[in-house]
Amino acid sequence: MDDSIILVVMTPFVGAYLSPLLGLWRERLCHLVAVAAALLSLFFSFRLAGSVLTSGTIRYWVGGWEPPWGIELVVDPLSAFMCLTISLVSLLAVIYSKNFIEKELPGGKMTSYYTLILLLIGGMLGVVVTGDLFNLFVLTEIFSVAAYALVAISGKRGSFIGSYRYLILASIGTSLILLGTGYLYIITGTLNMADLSVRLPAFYDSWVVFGALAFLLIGFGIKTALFPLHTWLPGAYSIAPTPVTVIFSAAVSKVGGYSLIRVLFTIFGLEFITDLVPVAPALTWVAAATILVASMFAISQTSLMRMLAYSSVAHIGYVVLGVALAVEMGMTGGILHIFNHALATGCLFFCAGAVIYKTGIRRIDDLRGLGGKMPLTMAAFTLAAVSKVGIPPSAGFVSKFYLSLGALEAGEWIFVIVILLASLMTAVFYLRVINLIFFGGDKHEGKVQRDELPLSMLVPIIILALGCAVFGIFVGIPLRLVEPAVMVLSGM
Amino acid sequence: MILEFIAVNFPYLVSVSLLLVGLYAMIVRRNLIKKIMGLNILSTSVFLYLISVAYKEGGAPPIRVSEVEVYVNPLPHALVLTGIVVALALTSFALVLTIKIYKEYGTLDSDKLMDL
Amino acid sequence: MGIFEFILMSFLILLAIAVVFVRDLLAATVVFLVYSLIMAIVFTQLKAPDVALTEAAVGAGITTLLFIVTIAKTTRREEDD
Amino acid sequence: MMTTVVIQTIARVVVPFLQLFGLYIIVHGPVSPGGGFQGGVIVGASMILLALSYDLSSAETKVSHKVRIAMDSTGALLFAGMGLLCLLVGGVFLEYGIIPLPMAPAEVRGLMILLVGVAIGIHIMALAASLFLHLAEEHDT
Amino acid sequence: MIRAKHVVPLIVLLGIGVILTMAVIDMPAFGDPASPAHRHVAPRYIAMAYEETGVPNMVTAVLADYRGYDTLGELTVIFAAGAAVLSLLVGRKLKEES
Amino acid sequence: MNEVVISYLPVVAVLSPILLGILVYYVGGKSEKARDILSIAICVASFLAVAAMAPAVLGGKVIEFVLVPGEIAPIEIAFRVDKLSVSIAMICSLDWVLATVFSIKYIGRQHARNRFYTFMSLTLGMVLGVLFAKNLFSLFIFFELMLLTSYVLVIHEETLQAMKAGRLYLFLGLGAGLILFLAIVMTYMTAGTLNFSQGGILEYQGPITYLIFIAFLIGAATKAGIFPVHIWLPVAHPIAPSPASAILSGVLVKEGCYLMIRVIYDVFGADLVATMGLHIALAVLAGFTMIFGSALAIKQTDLKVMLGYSTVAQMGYIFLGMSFLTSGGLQGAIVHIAHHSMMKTALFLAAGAIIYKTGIREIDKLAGMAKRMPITMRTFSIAAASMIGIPLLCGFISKWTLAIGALETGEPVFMASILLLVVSGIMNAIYFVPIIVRAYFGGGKYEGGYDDAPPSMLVPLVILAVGCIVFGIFTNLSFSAIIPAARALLGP
Repeated sequence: MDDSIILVVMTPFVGAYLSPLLGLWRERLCHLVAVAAALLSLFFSFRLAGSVLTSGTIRYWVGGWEPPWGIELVVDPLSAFMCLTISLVSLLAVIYSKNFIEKELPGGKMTSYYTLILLLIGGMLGVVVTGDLFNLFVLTEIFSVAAYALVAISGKRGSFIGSYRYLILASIGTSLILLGTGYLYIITGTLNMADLSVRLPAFYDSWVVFGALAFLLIGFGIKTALFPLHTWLPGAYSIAPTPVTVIFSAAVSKVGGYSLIRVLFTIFGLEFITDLVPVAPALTWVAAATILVASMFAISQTSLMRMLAYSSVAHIGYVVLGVALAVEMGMTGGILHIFNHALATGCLFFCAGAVIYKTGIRRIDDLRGLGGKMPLTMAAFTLAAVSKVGIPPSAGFVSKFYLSLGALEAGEWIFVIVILLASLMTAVFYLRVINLIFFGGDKHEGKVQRDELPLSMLVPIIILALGCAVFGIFVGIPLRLVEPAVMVLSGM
Repeated sequence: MILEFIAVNFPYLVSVSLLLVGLYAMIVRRNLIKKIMGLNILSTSVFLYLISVAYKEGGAPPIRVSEVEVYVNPLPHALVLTGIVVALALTSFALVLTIKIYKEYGTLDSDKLMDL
Repeated sequence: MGIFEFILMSFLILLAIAVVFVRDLLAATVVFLVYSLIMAIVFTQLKAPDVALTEAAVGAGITTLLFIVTIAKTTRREEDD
Repeated sequence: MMTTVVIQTIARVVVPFLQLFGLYIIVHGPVSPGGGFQGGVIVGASMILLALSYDLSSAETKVSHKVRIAMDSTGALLFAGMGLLCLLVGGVFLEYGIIPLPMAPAEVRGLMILLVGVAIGIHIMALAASLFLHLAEEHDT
Repeated sequence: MIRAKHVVPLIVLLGIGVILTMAVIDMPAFGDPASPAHRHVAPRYIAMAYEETGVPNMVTAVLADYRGYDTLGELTVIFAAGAAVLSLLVGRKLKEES
Repeated sequence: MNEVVISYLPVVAVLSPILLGILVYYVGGKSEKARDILSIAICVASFLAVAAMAPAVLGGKVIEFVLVPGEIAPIEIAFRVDKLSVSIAMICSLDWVLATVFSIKYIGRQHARNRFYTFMSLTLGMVLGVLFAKNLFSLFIFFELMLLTSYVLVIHEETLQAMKAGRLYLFLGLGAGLILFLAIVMTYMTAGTLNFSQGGILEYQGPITYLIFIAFLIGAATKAGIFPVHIWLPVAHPIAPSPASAILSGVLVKEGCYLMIRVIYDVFGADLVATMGLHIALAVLAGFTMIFGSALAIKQTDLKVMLGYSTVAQMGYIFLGMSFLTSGGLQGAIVHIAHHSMMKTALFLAAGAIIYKTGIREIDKLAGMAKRMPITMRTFSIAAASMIGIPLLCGFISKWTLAIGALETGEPVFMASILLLVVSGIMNAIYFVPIIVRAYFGGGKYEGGYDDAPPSMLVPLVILAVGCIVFGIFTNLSFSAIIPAARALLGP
């Protein structure tokens, strides 16, 4: 069996266990450990992706116990795709943290910060590779606890409340997930996803299955921040340290979406969610509402971070919309958007963080004329914003293209209109910011020196920005994993 | 008929009621500590449900004794043990947050905090 | 399922409601302690000694202690309208 | 807090027994109800009792912050290390049976389960105490 | 007592309550030895745990061996909670120590 | 069937302005002179690359090149150069060379010079990209990018007015882009391909076909400034610096026309358009635009705004020519694209020269200008006369061809449009003649002596004016390329 599958999870965890020990000795070592762990995770993710592409779905029996008695880890193309996205974004975020955290976090918290961020990464990777429902719950809890703490870690005004709200809402969610798991267990007697999907059809008419589906949907819907369960998100995103926000928007909410996909497609199956209980069609409407409402909120924001947070909510809507359309093109678009949106939103949040790091500016109006002061950062911001708006040939455009095709393929005209409308709305708020940045005159004449960021912050920004452009043109690269993922999900 | 159903499935129904009480506390109650108590009630209700699932008429506790053949299902017990630890983790962190919030704002009323 | 379990479980619901509605937080914590202990007994009755032990140690022990400390640090009164 | 002599004396007497009981539960996890987690909590509770009956700093000095962090990490590393050891000797993660000891695989597994309990115990006893002490300390800021 | 803003949560609660009750009606009866939960996975633990792991306490066997990965996760959750609590409180403390 | 040749030339023509354009920014930071030379060199290089393709293409070959292969059907960036592309591209890139030469002095006084040249270069790349696109997907990508890069040209002055104009330009452009996107997505869903193909790729499938056409029409018409979505044009064109206005009016609006030609002949096919009766709607729209644009132009007092409205009117000519669906009409449209491009560039550059020297924008103040700037005014007069349609000038030729095309249709509705051509010509005269008269005979106000624009401005002007005459007399020069191009589009 391929050990990468467990190592990809255990590397961040072991790094996290080591961090407090090293932190007692030299705090700075924690950063190195975190970078090393994230790098190794990325390496193992690549190995996983390679072996998935050559030999198909990989299964790994932890402890040597065959499923359903032991815990089975499963990596199919979708998992490998998520692994790559998560570990890439995490690596960049950890690198970015070096200078940012030294400046922005009060002293003595570095150890905890890196410990938590490694737990966050490990938890997400664990969720993505697991093939066991209860294990999914446990790992969701790991990264959730780390996430709550990372929201509060800065100790700034509002951070505790943001964290508390997130915790309470998400705890309701995870409790319901556990309950749903219990429901599935009582009628099937198993916790293994593959086994569940085999045994469930016999109980399709039972309220127990319906209840389980409802609770799992609510639970993961909260994690994914679907409207109207998104209320925790803007507060949490705008207050967390920037690298964490990047991981949140690019990975955490996507892991929620991933869990949703797993539950809907792998456990319940395409037929159940589209025909027997029309969950998927309902979800498309929820997603459309998420897209429009969040875009509307984004327009009215005055804080850059909050605007980006709402925009992030809207784009999660795209992902869910695409997948819930349950047609090939739509699912391709949705899953591809997980990656493309991770690139764009990661870059945007990184840039916003860089602005805070350099100038302390958080309000959009104060950005006026920063283009001349931080040209590289702002160019990257523009590139990423273009990708988010979906102007070709950026990565965002490709996913938008597939989503629209998917909506047409499913015969749902209305969603094409939603996508177009949302694009226009996104354009409204991003182009306003870009206009201010580059053509808004200079508000900081003399106050802010023209200088760029430290390399540890600039490099992640530029990598992501280039990614937005490159993957808009060379779409084939991510699609190599996305296409088989769609095949596996739709059972072809 | 209904009475019989209630009598047979009493633990499940208790767990349902506890769950609703817990949810009520989490959503409607405004005191932050009460919300956390609600979280605890909510999670114990799920644990009660899982333990009830594990129960088998005439089963013995799942510790092997040579003359006993029928044991209750050990798997949910293991799950619940994990769940309890998770709940403890959440509770402790939420309580620290509560203290911090009280230090910052001087109140534990979620409505007043919302206005701030 | 004997009558003893029925009574215990009904009591459980009452205690939970009491936890939610008692205004004095310290009192609510004490009620919560009793709730946890009874939950532990119920677990024992449902043939889950491991879980019962844990619930007693965690629910009635550590969690209650943490609640008490928190209330000591903050306020005992649940503000009402 | 309650720093009366009576309580201190009682605590002084009770704490060792509590700790012994906790250790007993950890070690007997495989054969009787209980295990690393429950035992760990009890040992942790004994430390809390100590803290409550004296004052916080004495508990601090007995088991200092650094030691608790070290115990915390060590417990987790021990568990993860056992899993990774199985990888090293050519098995699957947490496949205890493959570890080459001069025993039957089932016995190796039993031994490892015991060790896992001990690892969890170490971890939890430090953590339970930490959680409480950190919360309780908050007042002097 | 019940105010306008409580209406939505109460309706949500009611909805969840209905789903829960309906689900309980559809469930195998409490304590029924023939329920799938007792027939599918668990029998192996009950029958084989002692032979396979040498541990009489099946819960411990499941916890530490069959589902050991979950337990590692559980350990990590509480570890995360420790780190989380530490992250909020320790700043001042380390300064004092040094 | 045309012989297909694989060649790097289109890539050179398209990518060299884009890549080197970024270099321009860098070079500009070091030396202004080097930057000027480099930007001219880029345009010349592109022109040469286009010219190098011309013999082969006009000799009956088709040049193709796939830049980014689309493993998954529609997402392919590929070039295909046929007679239509190459003939329009020739004139466009030539215009670009001249406008760039002109701008050396003109922009030399303004701020953000590096940015101007960079975006001039980039825009050239995008324009050629549109012209050489093999399929709708690539075309759309370059189309949107062209919008973004030209936006920066429009707002170059960064005044409040310019920013407002830019916003209008951008959002109308983006909105049109989204509708175009919708059209493309629908086309793909119904046709299964996005590649241009003589005779069209669509078949009549009920109302959706109409919808697709309307969506394409809105997208193209917005770009081309056809009534009623012309509103941005008279606002945005005059506000840009004159060389930029020249290429906006001379080249960029033609991309909309080009798109419409492609849509009518290569996506729908002339037959389908005719059977659906869409050409009549198109003709009505075009006729209205002609009259409407001219009428508004008469009212203007600002020279550049007047020229902007004149552009609106002339776009009507081109759309009218397309709508005939005959060889003559198509020839008229294409030849008018080329000729109008020359004339309007000359007019805007002349206006630019006047503004550069005197700062005068109002028509009333032009009195006696012929004395002060004789060469500039002479070129202006030639171009204006050509616009009016005086024989022996190129404007006359295109109108003549259009009239022939109208006669070819044999339908009274279209023949009536000859009347429109005449009326519009008279209206052109009404607004151009007074300027010329005033400039030559309205002396007395200006007492200074000869004070014409510098040579680097005059040379492009003279070349364009000579072009107007040469193409007016030696009609074979243009028609040798355009007649085969029209034949290729119409098919056997």
